Amino acid sequence: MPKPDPKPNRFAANPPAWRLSVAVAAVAGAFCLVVSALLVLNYVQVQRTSPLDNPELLALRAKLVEATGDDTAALVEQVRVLDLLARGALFTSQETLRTGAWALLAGAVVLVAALRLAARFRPIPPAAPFAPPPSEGAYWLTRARARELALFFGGLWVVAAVLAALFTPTGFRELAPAAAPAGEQAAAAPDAGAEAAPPAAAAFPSWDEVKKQWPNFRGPEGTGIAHVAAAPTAWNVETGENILWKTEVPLPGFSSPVVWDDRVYLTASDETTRVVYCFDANTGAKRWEYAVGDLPGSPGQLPKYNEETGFAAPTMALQGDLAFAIFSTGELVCLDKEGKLVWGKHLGVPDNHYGHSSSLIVSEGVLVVQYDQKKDPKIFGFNLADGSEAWVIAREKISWASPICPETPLGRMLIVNSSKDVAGYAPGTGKLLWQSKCLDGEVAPSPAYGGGVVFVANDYAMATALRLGGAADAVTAEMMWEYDEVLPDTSSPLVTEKYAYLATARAEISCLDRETGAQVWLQELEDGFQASPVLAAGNIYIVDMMGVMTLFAEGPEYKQTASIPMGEEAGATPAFIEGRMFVRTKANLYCIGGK
Amino acid sequence: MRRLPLTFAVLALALLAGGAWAEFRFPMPEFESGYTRPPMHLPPPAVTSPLVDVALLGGLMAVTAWAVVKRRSRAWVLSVCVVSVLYFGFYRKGCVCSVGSLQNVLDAFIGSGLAVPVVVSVFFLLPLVFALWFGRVFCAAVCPLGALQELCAVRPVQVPRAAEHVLGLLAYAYLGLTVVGIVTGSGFLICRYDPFVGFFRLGGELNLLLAGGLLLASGLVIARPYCRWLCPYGVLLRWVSTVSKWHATVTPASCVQCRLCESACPVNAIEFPTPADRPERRGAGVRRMLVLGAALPVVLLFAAGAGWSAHGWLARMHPVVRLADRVAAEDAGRVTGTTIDSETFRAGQQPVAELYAEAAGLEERFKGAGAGFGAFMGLVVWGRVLRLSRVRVRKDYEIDKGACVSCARCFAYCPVERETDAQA
Amino acid sequence: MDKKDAGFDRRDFLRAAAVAAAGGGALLAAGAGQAERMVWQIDPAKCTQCGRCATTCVINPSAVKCVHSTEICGFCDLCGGYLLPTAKAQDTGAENELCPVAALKRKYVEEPFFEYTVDEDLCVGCAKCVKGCAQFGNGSLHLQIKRDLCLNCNECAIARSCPSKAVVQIPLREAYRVKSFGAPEAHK
Amino acid sequence: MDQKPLIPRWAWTVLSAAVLAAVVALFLTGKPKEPGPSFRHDTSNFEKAGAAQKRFRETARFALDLANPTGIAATADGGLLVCGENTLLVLDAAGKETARHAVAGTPECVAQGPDGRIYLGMRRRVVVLDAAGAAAAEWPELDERAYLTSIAADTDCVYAADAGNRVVLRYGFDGALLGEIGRRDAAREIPGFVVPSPHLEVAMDPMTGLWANNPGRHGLEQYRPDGSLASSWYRAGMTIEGFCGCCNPMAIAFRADGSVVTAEKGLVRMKVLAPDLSLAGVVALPEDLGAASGEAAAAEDNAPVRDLAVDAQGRILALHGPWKAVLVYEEEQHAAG
Repeated sequence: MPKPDPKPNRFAANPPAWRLSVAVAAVAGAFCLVVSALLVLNYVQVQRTSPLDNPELLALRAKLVEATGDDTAALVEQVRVLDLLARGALFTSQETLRTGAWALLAGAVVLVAALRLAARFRPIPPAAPFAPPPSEGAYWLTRARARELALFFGGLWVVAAVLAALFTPTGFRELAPAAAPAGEQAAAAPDAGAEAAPPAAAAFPSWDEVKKQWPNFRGPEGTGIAHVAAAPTAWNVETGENILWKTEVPLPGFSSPVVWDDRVYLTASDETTRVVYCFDANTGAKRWEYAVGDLPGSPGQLPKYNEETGFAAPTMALQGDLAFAIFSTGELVCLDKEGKLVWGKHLGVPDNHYGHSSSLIVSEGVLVVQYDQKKDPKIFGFNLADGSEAWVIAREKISWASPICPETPLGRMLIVNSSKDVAGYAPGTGKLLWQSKCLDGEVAPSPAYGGGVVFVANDYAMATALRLGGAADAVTAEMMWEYDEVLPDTSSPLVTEKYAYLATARAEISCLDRETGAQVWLQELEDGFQASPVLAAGNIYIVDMMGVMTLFAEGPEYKQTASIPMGEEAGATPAFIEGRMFVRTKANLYCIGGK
Repeated sequence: MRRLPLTFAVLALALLAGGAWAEFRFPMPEFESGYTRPPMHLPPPAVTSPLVDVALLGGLMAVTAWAVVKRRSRAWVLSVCVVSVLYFGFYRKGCVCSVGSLQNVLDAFIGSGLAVPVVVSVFFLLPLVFALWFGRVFCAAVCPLGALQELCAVRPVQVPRAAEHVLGLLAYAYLGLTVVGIVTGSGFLICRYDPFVGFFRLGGELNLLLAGGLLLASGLVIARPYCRWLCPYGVLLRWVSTVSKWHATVTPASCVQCRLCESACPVNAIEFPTPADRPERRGAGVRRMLVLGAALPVVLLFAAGAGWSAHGWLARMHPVVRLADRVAAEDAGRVTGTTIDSETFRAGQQPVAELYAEAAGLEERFKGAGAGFGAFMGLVVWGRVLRLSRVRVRKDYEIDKGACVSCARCFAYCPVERETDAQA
Repeated sequence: MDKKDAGFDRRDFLRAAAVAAAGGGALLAAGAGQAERMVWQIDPAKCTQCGRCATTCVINPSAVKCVHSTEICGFCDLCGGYLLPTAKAQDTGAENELCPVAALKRKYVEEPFFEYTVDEDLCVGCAKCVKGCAQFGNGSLHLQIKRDLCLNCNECAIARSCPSKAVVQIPLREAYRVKSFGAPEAHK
Repeated sequence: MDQKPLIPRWAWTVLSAAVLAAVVALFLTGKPKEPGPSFRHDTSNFEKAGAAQKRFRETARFALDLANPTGIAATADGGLLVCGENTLLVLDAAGKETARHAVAGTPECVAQGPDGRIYLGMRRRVVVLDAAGAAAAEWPELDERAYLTSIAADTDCVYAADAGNRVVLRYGFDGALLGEIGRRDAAREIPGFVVPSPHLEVAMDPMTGLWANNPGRHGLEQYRPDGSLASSWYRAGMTIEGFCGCCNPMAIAFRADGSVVTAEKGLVRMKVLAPDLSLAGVVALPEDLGAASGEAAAAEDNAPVRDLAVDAQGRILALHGPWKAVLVYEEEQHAAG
């Protein structure tokens, strides 16, 4: 007799048991449906607005803030009641979710169990899916259809991908930060008498041409590098040794001299007048002077005159025959070589507690005016010819630094300090290329640049070196090193082949390794520095507040070439053209030559 | 940076370590009432020994393998299902998980390079090793997700094979996207979109709970939809399992061609014997294969191109790109108001330009990743087509080792089985 | 039984090789077992109190709670973490309380000091008090992920949504990054 | 079992496809809830509060060549004294540096006596310089806990605030310790100073009455020379009228009309309280002092205004630490033009 089958027949039906389990399943199913519906409802409610965000309660709280005196007590009562309700609601809803979840789980377990039993008690006996063996073709047909379907869906993937490509915003490359588009032509004022803008403005001179000149603060690129083969190293103001000429400058001003061909320019001012002087570079004779009169858009009111700054702190910029000057009053003028006003405008009295001091620079046929002030700071790009706006950059912070415009591997770049950051712009369009929030305090030193390295520093902040990288359309500025031993408060840093130099108001000069930031040497001198260092023919020239010009060799140790008193205080940075140097002291302008 | 006076500096350093104000403080007010401040309540983690997890994983898979290959008993498989759902599911809250471990391992090699805890790598490997010898016994009962679905698969029906083949592609896409997500540092997709973990935790994001419910409900008749058509880890197991050594067979002995098991398999893993006659002349089949094979490189290139072109869309899976999107939209005035992310970003130190640069860089990475993903999908689809074009003569009812999840349903349908049992 | 299953054949060799390779790889990934047990923690220095900890945690209520480093607490009567900036009076009235769930408790210690403690059963980790304390006071209140509640998900939902990337994975032994004098203390 | 299943098999295809589609859709559309207003604490409007009551504007800023300035005081001749790391600066009314004296150590505070002598409060002792800045005397060292944060002088004695011991010390000009003021004393109804961090300030009102801030209680207390409490005034609150957080007001200075200037930390702002201590006007708000919550500096230093003084012309002088500058404020109408 056969042994009992170890596996009972799994296909034996049992109708009564089946009916029972189906009934149970039905009940459990209904239960689950109801519970889950309730849960979802609760969940959605709480999700949409948390009971704590009950608008009524929020409104009451707001009202209570305003409330005063007798109505307060009542309000307080209401708030307390509602608040209690709200919190109650929150915790009950959480409780509900928890218990509901458990209930649902239990229900689901029962349901599944019942269904399984039901299936067990009314099994589908094993049988071929279709009585006749699959028609010979059927088998291959299925495979063929599967194949086609697979292909079809493969196609769908592709379509989906392409659609995705079409319907997504992409390319953050294009997404350059907003540089305000060229604003509507600002009121430019061609001088009534003056003939149309001189041709010089139209075709602006080549870079090689500009390099020979000293067109703006700290030289051609504004980086304190003079492109000269020789510069004077010995002179004496008493004996007149190597002093080619000396001219008295009637009015004071902190602006530095600028030179183009045979013309030297200066600005000066007192409480009431603002003047542009033009001297003959060869003789020192004053060619002409232009006193700024009433300009269009002038509010007819001057800012507070600050002895520290005066109105003539910003240095001029030159381009061929055109000379541009701005004063701390907000007056901006363009003069031709005869001293006639080509155009002029008033940029509005700057909101600046020391007085506006950022110098001008010309690049890519645009006059750049850094007009960072307390309220609504801006950088303007004006067309040389008529002073119309080429572009405007909205800025965030005030500053006293000047823009520089060096030639970088990523093209000519406008580099500007503010009291929070240093940023690079495309001079042609004013488009922001990069930005680094590495400055703080009240920034007067301008940025320095050399060999792909931007170097900025400020007292009560840090000296930071950044390496420019990336592509012309995606410039990156990564921090190389920081330094905070000695920091300048007005004197701008200088970057050379290997080194970076700082000169401080505490009479320290420090030389750092350009790559590592390691301090190569630190030298303490007599008096503090306001003016900025300039590298000319292998020597670095810097004049201190007392007017002593110090020359030291550019290099890994401090080697003083000369230290020559100019006889009076000096705050301006000297200008260099081949073989000659122009120094502005408190009351005089010197032209110094000699080997 | 300000130069702080010494005491400030010293304390500042100390405090900054704790992230507090860099500021001088006198010690707490000394209380006359002799009050002492309460200690902070910082309870230790609720740690369960990883050894228990590993032991259970291995043990349960061993039992399943035995139950499927030797004992050939579905009852055992089901009971293992219950155990693993209870332990790995409800007790461990679904968060020690082979399916998810796939991402950690990937991350270690092609992602952030973060080292993977040993336990995790064991969880990743063990199921694969078992699959190499016994087939997908992990899926059968040990994976809490699979087990949950298995228990719910009450009266499975057979989805037409053609559909089976096509829907199966989705899992490959999921796997591909997971890899993309990890290569580009966009996060762990599998964990984010685990549809069942919510049940184990008795709560979670509504959409995921709904999705899970939907899968389980449909799972009553369509067995294991997640395992078959979504699970990325399942794809790996599928590959490995095809070369498994002692994979379960429908019949314990030789097949008698009774055709009774045709309707038994809920996942279409039983391959029918090929009909005697050929659908077309041999040449035709061969030519098709050649054409398809020759076309493969072209297809791959094309698919890669398609994937590449979708990089913009794919990139949106990265939070930084989405943030950049938002910021850009706000600046351009395309949207009003701000989000928490954009507010936080603007309050922070990073300049907008940098954010855009970062986003741009990411989009670059997504170009590569997208191309790779596209090529992968191209390969998958084409591979499927090739497989369907291959004519392989089959005399018996055989198991498609890749597709079979060793649920042990079919055994009961085989008369030979009963024979052998009887003799046993 | 299938014939080729008998004995150790080429396929077996390949399998073994595959396993060995995979095992090696896994060990490699595991950094030769250097990988410690990592846990999710909030870096109080980075937290910007956006409130998402309360809403994005996978468990409800959140595993993030407010913790109080009393050693840097001022025990002020006017507590920026306890009272609404608009509070009319410095008392425990609901209309003055900043905490939306009244989880921050205030207790009189002695003139003029008050003790503040967090009721973690109520706290939802919204960081409102943290912000108030940081803005108007000493910053002694801050958020932290409670290890006993946290499921330690493979990918923390809060970390994913944190706008200031303040939720980080750190080795368990460093866990509980709490504000204090001195370095962050381990929880033992 | 019938040949044709009653549900056609393609139906299952449709069902499966539909389910998968729905699931994917659910995956892609799910987004977590954002915290509502009840979970978010917006404090920015408290930084703006008081903009309407601004009665003063910054008319000048004297940059200081001084590492870490700590204290400021006005001199009888209209100039001012600023002390900092190893240094005492003497500036004229225009902020020009007229003299610079080296000091051993960092004075926390400075004051000028009626005889022109200069009193520097070092951490634990008082150092006296003569009018020319030459060291004149050094008073005895105080105990370990001592931390002098403010110093003031009237016609017959010098008051030094010792934040560490939470008392104001009363010295004779010769350095003799004449008495302690403000130590907690229930009998004399002196509440005692509450000083969590070093911001205890003393100041003289025009009638040379001695005032001190009580930071922990957010108010001011007036004492008689004998140490008895003449009057006290507290106003805790985060609105513009009140003082909030830790140690506010953290600096005070009196103007000629008897109104008092206050500086706060945390929620950084400067206010002027009328002689009756009602709010007379706002001098500066966080954004004016580089301490608005957006700014990085805010996180770095929550007490940028280190000290206050009022000079002979009635200008308010605020010593800004991070900026190393003296901010000069004048009342609107005076400052016009």
